[in-house]
Amino acid sequence: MEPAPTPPPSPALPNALAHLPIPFQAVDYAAKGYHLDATVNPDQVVDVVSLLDKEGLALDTITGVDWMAQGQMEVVYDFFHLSKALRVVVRTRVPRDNPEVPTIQKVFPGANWHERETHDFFGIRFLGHPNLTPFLLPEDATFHPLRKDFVS
Amino acid sequence: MKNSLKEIFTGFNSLVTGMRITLGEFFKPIVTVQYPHESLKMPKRFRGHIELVRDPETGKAICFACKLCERACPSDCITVEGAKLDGAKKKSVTEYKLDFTKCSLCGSCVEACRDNAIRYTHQYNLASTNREDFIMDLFKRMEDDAKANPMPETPKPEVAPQPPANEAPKAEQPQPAAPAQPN
Amino acid sequence: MITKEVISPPGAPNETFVINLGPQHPATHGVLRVKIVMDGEYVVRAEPICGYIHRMQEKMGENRTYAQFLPNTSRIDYLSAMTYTHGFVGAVERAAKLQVPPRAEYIRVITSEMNRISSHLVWWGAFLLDLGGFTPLLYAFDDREKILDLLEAITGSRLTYSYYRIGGLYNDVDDDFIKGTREFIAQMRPRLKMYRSLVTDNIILRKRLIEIGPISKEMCRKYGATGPVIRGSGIPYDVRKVEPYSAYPEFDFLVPTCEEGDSMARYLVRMEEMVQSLRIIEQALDKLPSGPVMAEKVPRVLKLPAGDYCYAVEAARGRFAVRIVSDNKEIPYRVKLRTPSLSNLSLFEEASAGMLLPDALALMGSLDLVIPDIDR
Amino acid sequence: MEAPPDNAQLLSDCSPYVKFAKLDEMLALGRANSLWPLTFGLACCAIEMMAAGASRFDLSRFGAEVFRPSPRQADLMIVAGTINKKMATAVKTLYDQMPEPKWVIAMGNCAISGGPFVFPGQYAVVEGVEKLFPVDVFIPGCPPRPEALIEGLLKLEEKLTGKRRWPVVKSE
Repeated sequence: MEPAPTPPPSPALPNALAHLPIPFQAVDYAAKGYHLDATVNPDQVVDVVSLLDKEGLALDTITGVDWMAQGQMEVVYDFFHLSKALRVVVRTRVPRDNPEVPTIQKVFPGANWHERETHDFFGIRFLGHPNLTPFLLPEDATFHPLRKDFVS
Repeated sequence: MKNSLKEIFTGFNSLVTGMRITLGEFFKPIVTVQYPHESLKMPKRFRGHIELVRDPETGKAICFACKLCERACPSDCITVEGAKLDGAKKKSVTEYKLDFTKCSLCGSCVEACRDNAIRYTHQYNLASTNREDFIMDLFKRMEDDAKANPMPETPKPEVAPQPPANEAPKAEQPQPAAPAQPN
Repeated sequence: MITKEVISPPGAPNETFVINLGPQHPATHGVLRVKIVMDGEYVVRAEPICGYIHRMQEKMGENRTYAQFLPNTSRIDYLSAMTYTHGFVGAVERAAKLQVPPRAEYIRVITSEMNRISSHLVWWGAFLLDLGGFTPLLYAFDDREKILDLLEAITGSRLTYSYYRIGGLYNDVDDDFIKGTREFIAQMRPRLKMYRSLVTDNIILRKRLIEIGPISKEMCRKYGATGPVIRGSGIPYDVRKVEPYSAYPEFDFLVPTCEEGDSMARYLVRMEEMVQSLRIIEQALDKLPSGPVMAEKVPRVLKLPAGDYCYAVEAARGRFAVRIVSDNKEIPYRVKLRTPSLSNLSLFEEASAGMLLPDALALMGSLDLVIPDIDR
Repeated sequence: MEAPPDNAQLLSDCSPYVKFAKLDEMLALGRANSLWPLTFGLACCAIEMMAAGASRFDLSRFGAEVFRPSPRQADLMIVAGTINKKMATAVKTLYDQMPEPKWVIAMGNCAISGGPFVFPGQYAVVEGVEKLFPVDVFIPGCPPRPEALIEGLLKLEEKLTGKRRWPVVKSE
């Protein structure tokens, strides 16, 4: 087995994805830890993620944040590039009383578990998900522990 | 045909190599520590449960119940109570309970303490048939120790971060120490 | 090679049954449960069921201060506790704009790499135990004890170190540690050669692993698999190179990859990684700067400015990323832990379809799972 | 003809060579020195349990190295790690499946009380394995060192036979 030549560390590329029709904002990597940040509407998520998929990015994780004061739930999608230092964050906000986002499971099959976990913790429903059952919580769990108003 | 002959040869070779290594290990010194007969020496920084430190001059506890450790503890396992004794300027500790069954041995309490009033013990082999044994009254423990030997030895200075130059060049790795005393 | 057609030719009646593996099963390395639909000896569909060791790590992040969360980070993946603590303190330091002294960064690299070796050794022993060989476990744990002794001498604990602090280290290392580490490197190199001739070259192991459980590049990308899994599929992705952090840019090391993508490739990648880790440790010991190990002016009460902050490290199992969302309070608003084992296991359902059951278990072992790392 | 020696005399004469014991005591000694633990690792402590079984600490010196994957063949359950509510039913089933007589060692703070994972309002962790079934020996630590696990086995032997055959190690 020959160790492959390692790729030279490429500089941060704020405009690497500038040709895509996604409202990206460049972020200072040293301060935040990611390069590009985009906030989109929930119904645009699948299209945006498909574009990123074509660019060869890999799915890092999906998570939620409960902004109780604003009455909103935020769904955060993280992506990383396999050879460049390029981290992309896509966010979307949904109303807290009816949190529904389309699933990206068809684009990235790996999203399946991340979406189930986010559903566990926040109760965010991923429309079109084939198996949105409790993942980390017990099979019969109906509570969402990472909601800010959760009491056990 | 040629392939299977080659496989038989490689298989035989693997067998011989394995046997050779096993034989080589056979003549190496034993690595097992015969635990109850001998035991490893814990390194100086070993984190066992905490205990109260006594002032080498007065023989009393250094702790004056400022409760910094209680607040720093992530698992709420420390309860400290203090009272002002007659004629004393500062408070002094009257009760120090450690619920060791919740402790994660993270060391936040020892680092939070500004007066080095608590330190780690080297208790590494605790086991009991009774759970209550590990809800410890450290104040009573210290009092008992005070009765046994009224003046403590000078405490080991191993709490704050220090440059390596100050460190005594003493072997810190656990090594089989002298055989334990048979009961 | 025995294919499915030999045992159940097309047209034969299709009879499937379900077997339940776990949550207590020696091959699942903990409390993973896998529901497997079988057709004879072949896996039709293997669905991992997680959550049997869910420990509320992310919830705990929201009810304690940044410093109080540190001991938790050692317990997410207890086999590479150092790297996980590194990920968390890295995120906090990035947000608080703390400058960590170079000596601390070097010692972090040394201890992280030692931890990586000890983690790979546990994987090596346990993986071969899965495949039916008991002896390697004894060798692996014997060598691992040497690392644990060294780490225990400086941190005070064998497994859950809590050694890094926000802004530096809990304690400086001493000369004994440096001497002991050099001795360990000298001992470990011939041991790795011995491992090679004892196990890696063994024909039984090769027959069990070569061409078993291939994972393609595309599958890795779609599932977000990282670490030795993606490198075993031929993609040289390593956070230490792609998003360099800490003192890693200052060291010369290779990212081992293997094109095949089978279980043997992942095995070889991990074995080579131990060699590279030894190289990094040696260089770091040679260049170890002097100075303090704690940043100046670390506030006692730490409040991060509002916003979200990410930090990724290369743990023994792959990319570990922390996302902290702060709302300018002492307590984080949200702590997200992106763990490598979860992504690595999520491809198991697709990769294991159509395999023989013992081969599927070999594939699972080659993913190197730590279950609390999945469940958190 | 010489009178036959009395029993007491006979016993003391041969005591260096022969040991007499009640059957119960022999059974207890046999049980205590051939414990077959269940292969059952939950979390961090399981690694220390493996380390205790490996070459350096070597549980087989106490006859306890035969880790059985099936609860039907085991008589000792070492609960090494956190039990959460999803796992609790499985743990209880395993315990029920073990044949009598059986013993339980709670290794580590999580198994004793939920350990560092207990906080007000927690939703997932069972606060101590004692809530599920009785425990014989508690070993605190996070995780305990392998010596502590050995000490726990010796404590169990003490509980079974009523006395300790091994020296007591005092940590400084």
